[in-house]
Amino acid sequence: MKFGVVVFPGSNCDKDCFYVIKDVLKQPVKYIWHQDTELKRLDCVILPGGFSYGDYLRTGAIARFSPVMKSVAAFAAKGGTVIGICNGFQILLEAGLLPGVMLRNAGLHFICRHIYIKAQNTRTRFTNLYREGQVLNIPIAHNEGNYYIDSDGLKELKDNDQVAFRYCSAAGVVDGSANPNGALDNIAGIINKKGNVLGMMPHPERSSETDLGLRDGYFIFESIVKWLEVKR
Amino acid sequence: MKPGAYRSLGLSDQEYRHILKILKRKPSDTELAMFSVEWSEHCGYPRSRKWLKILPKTGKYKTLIGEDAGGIIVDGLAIIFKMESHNHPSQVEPKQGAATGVGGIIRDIFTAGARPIALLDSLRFGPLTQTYNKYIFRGVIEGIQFYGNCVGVPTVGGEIYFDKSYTGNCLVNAMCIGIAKQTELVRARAVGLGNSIMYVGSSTGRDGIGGCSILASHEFKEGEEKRPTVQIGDPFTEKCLIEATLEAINTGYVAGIKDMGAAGLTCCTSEMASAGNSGMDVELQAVPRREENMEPWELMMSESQERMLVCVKKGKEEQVKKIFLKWGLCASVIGKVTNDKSVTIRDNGKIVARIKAHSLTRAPVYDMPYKKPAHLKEATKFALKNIPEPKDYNKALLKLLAVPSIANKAWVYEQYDHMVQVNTIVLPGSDAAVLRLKGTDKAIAATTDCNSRYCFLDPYKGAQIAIAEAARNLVCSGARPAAVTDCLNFGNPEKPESFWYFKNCIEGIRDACKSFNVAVVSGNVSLYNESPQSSINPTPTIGMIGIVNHVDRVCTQNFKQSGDMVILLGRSKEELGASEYLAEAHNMIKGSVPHIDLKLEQAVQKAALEAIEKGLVNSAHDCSEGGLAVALAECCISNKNKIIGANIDNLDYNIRSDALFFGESQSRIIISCDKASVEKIRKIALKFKAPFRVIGKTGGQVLRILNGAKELICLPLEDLYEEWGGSLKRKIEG
Amino acid sequence: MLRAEISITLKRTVADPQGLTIRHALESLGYKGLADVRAGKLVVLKLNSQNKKKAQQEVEQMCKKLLANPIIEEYRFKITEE
Amino acid sequence: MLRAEISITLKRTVADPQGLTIRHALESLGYKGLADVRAGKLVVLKLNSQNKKKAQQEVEQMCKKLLANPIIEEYRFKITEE
Ligand SMILES: Nc1ncnc2c1ncn2[C@@H]1O[C@H](COP(=O)(O)OP(=O)(O)O)[C@@H](O)[C@H]1O
Ligand SMILES: [Mg+2]
Repeated sequence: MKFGVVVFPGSNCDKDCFYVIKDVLKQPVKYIWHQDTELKRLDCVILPGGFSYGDYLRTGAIARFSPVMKSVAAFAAKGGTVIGICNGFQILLEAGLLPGVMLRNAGLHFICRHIYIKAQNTRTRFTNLYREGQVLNIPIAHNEGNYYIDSDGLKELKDNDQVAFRYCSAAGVVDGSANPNGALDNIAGIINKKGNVLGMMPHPERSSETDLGLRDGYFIFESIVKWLEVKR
Repeated sequence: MKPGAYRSLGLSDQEYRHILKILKRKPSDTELAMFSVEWSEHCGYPRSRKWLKILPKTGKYKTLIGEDAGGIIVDGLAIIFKMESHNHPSQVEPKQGAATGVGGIIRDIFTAGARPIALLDSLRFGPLTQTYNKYIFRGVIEGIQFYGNCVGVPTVGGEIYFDKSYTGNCLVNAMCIGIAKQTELVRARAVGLGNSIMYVGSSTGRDGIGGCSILASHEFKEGEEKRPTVQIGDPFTEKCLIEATLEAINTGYVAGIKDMGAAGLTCCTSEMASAGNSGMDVELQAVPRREENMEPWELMMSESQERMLVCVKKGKEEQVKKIFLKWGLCASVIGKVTNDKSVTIRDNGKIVARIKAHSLTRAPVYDMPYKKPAHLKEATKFALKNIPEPKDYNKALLKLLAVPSIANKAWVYEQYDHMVQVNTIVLPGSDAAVLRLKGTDKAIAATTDCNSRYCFLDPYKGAQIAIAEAARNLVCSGARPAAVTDCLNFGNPEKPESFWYFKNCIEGIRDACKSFNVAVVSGNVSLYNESPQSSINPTPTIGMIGIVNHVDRVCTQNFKQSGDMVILLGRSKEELGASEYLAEAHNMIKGSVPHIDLKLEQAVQKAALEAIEKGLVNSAHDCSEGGLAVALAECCISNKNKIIGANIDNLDYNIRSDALFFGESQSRIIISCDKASVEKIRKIALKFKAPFRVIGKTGGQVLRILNGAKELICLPLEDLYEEWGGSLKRKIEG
Repeated sequence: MLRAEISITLKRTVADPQGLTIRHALESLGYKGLADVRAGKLVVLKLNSQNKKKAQQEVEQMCKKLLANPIIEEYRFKITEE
Repeated sequence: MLRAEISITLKRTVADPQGLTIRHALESLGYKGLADVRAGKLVVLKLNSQNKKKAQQEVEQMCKKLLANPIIEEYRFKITEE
């Protein structure tokens, strides 16, 4: 199966995602320049982390107008697999491919450290290799990860089981003290209704090799591969 | 410009006469401006150059000394690195000053064709008890994270000290490391008659005009009127500039390239022509600009950020231009390479400056007078017997752990993205950061070090200790010390006392580097660091990188498991002079600095390194500020997810307990290992004649330290962590 | 030439930690009697145009489309002759 | 109750990368005729006070001391009754 990693001006995790897919996951992968619109023959599109357009004005606000985003929307509408990591998540929100918005971290600081998240819904193409409720130790690195949505929106997310990951303690307790950025309901990652678009703040590509410590994030990529294989 | 303008540009009457002699005529405004920046200390090093020459340029690894940065070759891989200061701008506008400092040093690296893979920052501020110092501190951290995080280069290490000598003149020294295949490197030269000179990056405005000479070469007085404009950093544009530049270099069409840092176009045109032993003919109308009707001299002086000057092979202009435009950057051919050795600057064809490149870049060299400061006599007078021992060693240790210079720096480095590029295998918080080199089984370790209190009391020894400690930090991470960059921060060189410090520090660096057989491949000088109150402590910041031969032999400082044996390599002497403890508990900056014996240092380091490389060691940590007790505490608590106690019951040196626990004797490393490895390590220590002693055992929920039979310290790990871990946050946010 | 000054602020319903921090900073500087502090963004446009009416509509769209996020932000703007 | 609306913008002579980026974004969305775009900060204060004159001086101080850095920024403010 073929992966595509979108490169926006200011993306800075594009090479990391590319490297992990190619050298760790050992799957074919190519870069997609933000002005290209050709996504044919791709199985999964990754919107990487970074600071597209410097995060000037609002994170993701400008990138969502890049030509490639029209194609990504069409790709997603046809059921294509899309994953947005960190800034990629923020872009998906601004583009309306996922519900809600990102506010600045409650502490008003950029936060880079390992935190714990809980796999809430493991019946998705992104999480099928995790156990329900499994706790992952994985890094975050962001300034705007404070997820927000109005109460109706939140209810809908829950009713449709769209919350993929929530911040929790090492023991798996989901509470305020385990919430690094003030995200509503400790939400760290969500999927769309159809379940083919995932947005998450933590960085699975930074948690995919034993060299770097843990590889709890790796199985997100492998889940996608497995799901696609089964589908074939 | 009005007559005598040269003075306000920082040129002396003598220098002005010299310029008249060179040109055999009166300089134009533009020419005068160009001389003033090129001959400023910041660019031309007139006062320091004579002494920089004595630094060793060769060492155990093959070195590359470039125009901007320098580096070493490891298995055909070029590791390019350099440190640069942005002190004065940060004092004026902390956030943007620090941000543009980071931007500048990154450009120095990728302009050589190397991809930036890591940043470190060495910072010094006045005490956090003063609100204004707090404001500067917060601003500087804000600026570093703002720029570094966005530009996608991990900030993996650094150091932070607080001392009243930095009140009114903070130090912001940023270091960047990059890698490239040796074959991909480019020089900052204009070569090839008829090749094109292309301007790329952001457009030019009136940013920081004269900043280079005026800002960097004059003591900064609070509220001083001639305040220069500070530049605004644009990390987004820099990120695009990195990608575009490396892509352009990759085409093979780039004959030379240099970043427009201090003195922008002036520096680039003259230094590229001079380095290429060629000339340059430039038309200013072709320079992309942001503001209307800028004067030629303004264009030549502007320090607008995120710009580069490229020497493009004739006929390849369009291909190169396309790349920069694709990344949304300006690209414009502004001139050609000539062979008349002159820099010719035109405005609408009319010549506004024509100067021999060499006469700009070969600034006059001054032999500055130096004199040992009188105050040292008094300051080094110190008798331990007059110092009462602490009644409560527990209290003393807790207090020391909370000292901002010693306390945990997580509040700072967790605001930096230190993982992007997925190479960081040892994260901030250990003795040195370690980055893997993808595709090899080697890794790079990097650290910055300088105890400026030592340098204040004894510049020669202090500088040697800075080198020794940097090397020790690398060794504790499992790396072989490989090469050095330095950033020499001193006071006004026209004061013989501060120049004495400068000279002695450089000699200390030279001798220590020779004995470690490491080269100084790059560096930077920042003089005139004076606040209204005083000049700063002499601060020769050392940046050192080391090579780890096997990624899986990397070592960190925190204890790994209960039941390990704790070993001390090195000797503890009865030394309290110049220590953090003396300053903290007795409010004394006094005494002679710890003795440093480079032979002993190497013995200890070689022993530790061999033990680590043989896989015998579970943790290694060097003793520095705060001495043995603080180092032991850090071994227990520096991994907050896994704190492990220790029982240190075999320390009988017959010296005073305060000296034993808090004294800063050099050349000491604390190791923990499995019981089974103790004898093997003892043999290794013996082989290198490194003092070896098993001092205790890990485990339990307390840190317990005895001197002889006396239990003097016994503290729950939570209390240690509370003081050390929370201190900085409390002092900044509380 | 027209000048459009656009103020973008967080909706009342959305917490504004930045405003709060500024408030604390001001109070610690000794400024009492602050009932509320809100932080926001400012965008100032210069338009080569005389047609104020058309500008009104354009700026309105710019805000809707790009400058503000309607879920959390509200905007106001003022257009003046230069 | 008084309301102080403070606008902080970068000085003309200082580069404004954010404004420039916003400008390009607007242009690529098809908005022509932009002569200039500057980004800035907005701070809105509510003061429990009736004394407009005193407020004037206080807010002036706040800007000088905390809200703006005179080296790169300039500020304007407007105080109105609520
Ligand atoms: N203290 C020093 N030790 C060694 N090399 C130095 C020192 N100071 C400056 N250099 C070298 O002199 C050259 C010019 O330095 P600098 O002017 O700081 O670089 P840039 O031109 O990028 O500002 C560089 O190669 C730098 O490494
Ligand atoms: Mg430079």
